[in-house]
Amino acid sequence: MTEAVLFMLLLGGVCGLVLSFASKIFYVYEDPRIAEVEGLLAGANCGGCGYAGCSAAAVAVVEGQAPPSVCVISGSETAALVAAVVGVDAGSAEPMRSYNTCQGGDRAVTKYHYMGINSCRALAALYGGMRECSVGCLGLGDCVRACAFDALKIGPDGYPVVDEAKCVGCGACEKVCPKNIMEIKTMSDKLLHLNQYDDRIAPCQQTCPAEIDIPKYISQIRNNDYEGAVKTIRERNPLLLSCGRVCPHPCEDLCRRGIEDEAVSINQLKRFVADYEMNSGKRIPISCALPTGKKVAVVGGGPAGLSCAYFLRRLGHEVTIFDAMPKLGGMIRYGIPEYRLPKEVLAWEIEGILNLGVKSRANVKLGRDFDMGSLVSAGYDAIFLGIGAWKDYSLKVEGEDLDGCFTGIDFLTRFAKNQQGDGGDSIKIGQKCAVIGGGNTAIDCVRTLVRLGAKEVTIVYRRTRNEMPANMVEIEAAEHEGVKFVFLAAPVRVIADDKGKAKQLEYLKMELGEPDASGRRRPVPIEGSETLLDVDMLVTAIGQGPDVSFKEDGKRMDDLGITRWNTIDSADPVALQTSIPYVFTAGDAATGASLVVEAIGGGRRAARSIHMFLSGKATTPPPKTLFKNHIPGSVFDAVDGIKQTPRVKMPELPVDERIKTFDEADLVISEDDALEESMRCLSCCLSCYNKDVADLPL
Amino acid sequence: MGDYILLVISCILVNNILLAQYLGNCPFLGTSKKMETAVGMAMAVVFVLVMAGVITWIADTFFLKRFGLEYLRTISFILVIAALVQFVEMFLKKSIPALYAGLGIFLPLITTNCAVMGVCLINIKEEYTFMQVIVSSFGYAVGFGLALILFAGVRERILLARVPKPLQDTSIALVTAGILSLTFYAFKGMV
Amino acid sequence: MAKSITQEFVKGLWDEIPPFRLVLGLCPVLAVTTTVENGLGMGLATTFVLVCSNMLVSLLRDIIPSKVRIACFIVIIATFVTVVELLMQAFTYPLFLKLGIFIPLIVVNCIVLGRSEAFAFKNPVMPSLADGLGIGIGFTLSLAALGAVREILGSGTFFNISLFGPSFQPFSLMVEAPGAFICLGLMLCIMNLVGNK
Amino acid sequence: MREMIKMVVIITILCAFSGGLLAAVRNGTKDKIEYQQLKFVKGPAIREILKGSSNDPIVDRFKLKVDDAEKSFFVGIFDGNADTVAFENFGKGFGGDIGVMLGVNVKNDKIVAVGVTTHSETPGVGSKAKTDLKFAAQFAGLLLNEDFKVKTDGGQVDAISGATVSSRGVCMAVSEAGKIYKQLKPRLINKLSEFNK
Repeated sequence: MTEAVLFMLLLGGVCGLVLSFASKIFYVYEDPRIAEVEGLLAGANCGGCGYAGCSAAAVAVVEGQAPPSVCVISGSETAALVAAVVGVDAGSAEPMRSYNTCQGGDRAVTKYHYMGINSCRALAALYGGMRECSVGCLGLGDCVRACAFDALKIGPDGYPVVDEAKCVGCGACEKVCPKNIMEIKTMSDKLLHLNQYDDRIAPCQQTCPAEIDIPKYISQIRNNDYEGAVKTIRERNPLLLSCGRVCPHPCEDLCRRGIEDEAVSINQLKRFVADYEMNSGKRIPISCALPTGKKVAVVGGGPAGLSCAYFLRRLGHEVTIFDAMPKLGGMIRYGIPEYRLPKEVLAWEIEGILNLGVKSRANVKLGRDFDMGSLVSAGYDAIFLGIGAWKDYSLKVEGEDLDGCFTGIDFLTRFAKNQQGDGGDSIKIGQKCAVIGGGNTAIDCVRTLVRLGAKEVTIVYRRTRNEMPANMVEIEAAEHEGVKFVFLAAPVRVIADDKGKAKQLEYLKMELGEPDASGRRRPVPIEGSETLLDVDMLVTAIGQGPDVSFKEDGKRMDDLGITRWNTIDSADPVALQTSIPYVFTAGDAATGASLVVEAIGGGRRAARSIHMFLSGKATTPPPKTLFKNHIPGSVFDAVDGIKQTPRVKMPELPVDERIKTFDEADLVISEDDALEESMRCLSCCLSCYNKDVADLPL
Repeated sequence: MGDYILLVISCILVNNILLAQYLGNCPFLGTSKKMETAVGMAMAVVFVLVMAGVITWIADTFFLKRFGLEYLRTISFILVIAALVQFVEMFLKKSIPALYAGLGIFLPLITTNCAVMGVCLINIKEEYTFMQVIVSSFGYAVGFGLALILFAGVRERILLARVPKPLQDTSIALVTAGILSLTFYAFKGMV
Repeated sequence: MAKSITQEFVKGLWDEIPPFRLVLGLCPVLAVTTTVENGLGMGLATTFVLVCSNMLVSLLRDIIPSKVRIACFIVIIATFVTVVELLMQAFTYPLFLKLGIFIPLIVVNCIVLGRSEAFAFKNPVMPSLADGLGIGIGFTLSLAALGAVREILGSGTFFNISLFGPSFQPFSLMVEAPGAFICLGLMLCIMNLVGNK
Repeated sequence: MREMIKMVVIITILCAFSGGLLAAVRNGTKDKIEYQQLKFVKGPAIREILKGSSNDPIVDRFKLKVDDAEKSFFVGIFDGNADTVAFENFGKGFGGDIGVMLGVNVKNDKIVAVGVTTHSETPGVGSKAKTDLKFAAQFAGLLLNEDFKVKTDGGQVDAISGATVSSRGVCMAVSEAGKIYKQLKPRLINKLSEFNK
């Protein structure tokens, strides 16, 4: 008796002591919620839930991979308690859904007539596929048969279509598909996905800086599913109204249709569905992941900041946007004139993002009203710097600060503020105006000046029209609106009149020499070719860079790396993490002045990195990330079997009408045109990989 | 030496812990849905089983038998195993995080795995010597891993098959386990 | 809303009947169900442990710190398992011999630990008792049913009474390990067929 | 820290209680278990050896000290006379110890019967020592004070074909038993007389 009691006393004591000390000695930090959830789970470690033990299940629940009701032993009460810990509704952890990544393809032809079992698996095993495309959907519907919930059917194009309402994300289809085309993902997984080298993506999607699934939304438009198309675009781009208006659509440059006739008018189609949503009078609901409890400060409410905030919010984080200007929008509000992007449209779009629960604070400037330290002490777990590029480069010539001389961004911003009634001095417009520069800012300046009633507007550019970096449509529009162009002219000084006002611009004539590093032929001045141009207003728009004055001493940003181009340094252009681990950047602030769509893509990539950072994972992109590269096998020089049809013409206001007002100049295409244009898409992706090019994905 | 080889073969194949002795079936069904999980679990079992076999043998030989407290075997074994597993878990988490990432999550699952407790009891019942305990624990654990990994492989294939609805999931898994067990049945009488 | 004590009891008999609904505690289910008698014996032993440990855990639930509750549960359960072990040795020795190491292994049966944790630790004594009894009886019934099928097919007997006469060729696979798995799998299938209507 | 101490203390106390409870149960069931074990493990062999006795040899048993170890002796009462005892002894076999149960008549020192109780011999060969009744029957009627050997070693016992080592083990066990018997005989007679009252 005594022996037994003593023995057990000793055993219990030793076990207890050893474990107590071990728990102190081997203490490792982990999310306290894991322990809490684990405490609520049954602790039987039976493995019935499919996870290896209760602690593994707890980790999965906290990471949002398993629902709070994961435990098969505990009842619904436990699920409710677990849900309370994780901060979600019971049973509503972010659901998995099945997605078909293959859009089929019109030109995929049947290669074999297999007479045996009519199943994808058999064919994949025997022939490596039935279609000419070696990676794409075979369309025999193993996945449809595998689905226990009737959520899959073979669509009209011969590939499976998922009914999201019925799909429970069980993963049966993913497992049976021999081609890895079906995938089971949460919404967050989809938002976080970066284009991969072995993805099935068409050249347009490979080119788009925002990685929008273009063939998918075009096929949705073709099937009259405009709402679906909007959702598809929103997976990558929250600013579709703006982008549909101002994007120079690099995607169209590599459209395969363009090899044979004309590229599909991708951006017009995007604008069509975007306007369709706005004009329908109701917003298509946008789903967000469960709250994570993390707070992120987004500094800068431009396209990069808005995009980053939107994706972070959808990933479940709490976001506040800080902006130095009176209203959100950044460069697309203050840099892009009303006639290209009406403020009303922009406001509707931004409202949609703020409606998701994104908070915003206007009129606060980084480095003036707050700094990194104040954000950290306010409890923000990560900071995004999307401060844009607002500082005009100066011409560095004599007299450029004379009365009547302006810089591009400054001019556009002051005018836009004025126009919106946000204060600021009005600008006295001259009669003979000259704008120096060849980029979009210069064109925006001249077209604005035309609308403001300037008699004579001239662009002075030191190379030729072919080298102008502005969008071709914009250049053409400016020409139509009567803007004069002086090419091969390098300003050397501005001459003042006796009142100290700009009177004449003196420039040197140039000729093109050898190509420089950018591939453009270098302009070389011609000696003694000084010419004078009469002006009473001069705008220099020769480029802009980020304003990094916030980094002055005492603003607690000593550790933030800045490149020699004055952009914020991020070691990896995909990860976008700065030298301060919790600070991320994107948009013009990181790349220098660039496209809106580039900033939107950057915003999403930064949001992905921030999400990874906040989840304690590495921010480095997956090894096969396809950033600004193309899959070699997807680039063709000829495409067979195309009946030549021209692309749809964009409707626009007549020139004499539009130069009098700031009304939107470019108009939306009609529904019929949109449908017709969507038919021109070749739906190329997998179906059209060039088998002769080695190094194909898969 | 020959005895030990015989013992190992007997433990892995003839008396396979999962398929012939019916021990550890909950994790057998629970962690065999995916190959990676199965491999992780198998490794963790080998790791823990050998340690548990040794430590319970020591406890039994030097304490329980000496003081005539054999009837406390069940309670002391489970306590020792539970404490050991928890200790190993904490130790790995701190000292060898890489190993913990692979095995750690499986460790708590093992506390209540009857295979571990069962093998410890078998070791005592068969009155094995210290060396035999090590060999048999290792053998049983390898047998567990072998069966688990084989089964996971089969289950991954079954997912591709069209199984009648009422038979799906656990039901078909059990029938499959039965057929797998039938193949191990062929080893009977080998040793 | 807390369920009535009767409901707690009844749920173990069908809604949550182990091991069919909760696929847990499979080892004893497979191992000892070669005959009805063994199945019943094992089931009753488990029921005893379930009821006792559920009650004690429920009584002590305010004293046990939640960080070490699993260890405490294990001690409590192991104690009752040892009690059962000793009692069986004293009164039903042949059954004890047949069930072998599966009696001590009740300790690691996830049903027992699972009920302590999921139910008894959060509920008063009476519902815990009802829960333990319900689940225990459900478990016993399952074991007995499986035992009956395997005994009838595998040895042609029922409670050791010969059913088919000497000409019967027993389907001896059923009393071996492979038969155990297949039989349980098929019974689960039947349960699914009946239950999903 | 305080929390930690509390946890350790609670576990320790719980363990101690459990130890106490188990020890109590153990004490209560100890004799019963011993009886059951003897009845079901040794019982069949003892009853076989003392076939025809009018008592229950497992109830009528006593213990004597032999070289620091206790040995149980089972009494067989034939025709009202308690003149036969059965006890177990071990010899070395091929795969480990061979247990031999033998009955001896204290009046004429003759072996009544021999039975093999436990062994771990090769199935089908050495295991015949237990199953082959003819082998054990050779011992019946011989005087226990003899030195038993198999014929190949110049003795009087026919070895089981192919299992000389096992046969030797049995002989050794019986010979050893003879020595013990010789040593204890006076005390045995003493004890037996108690049963004759």
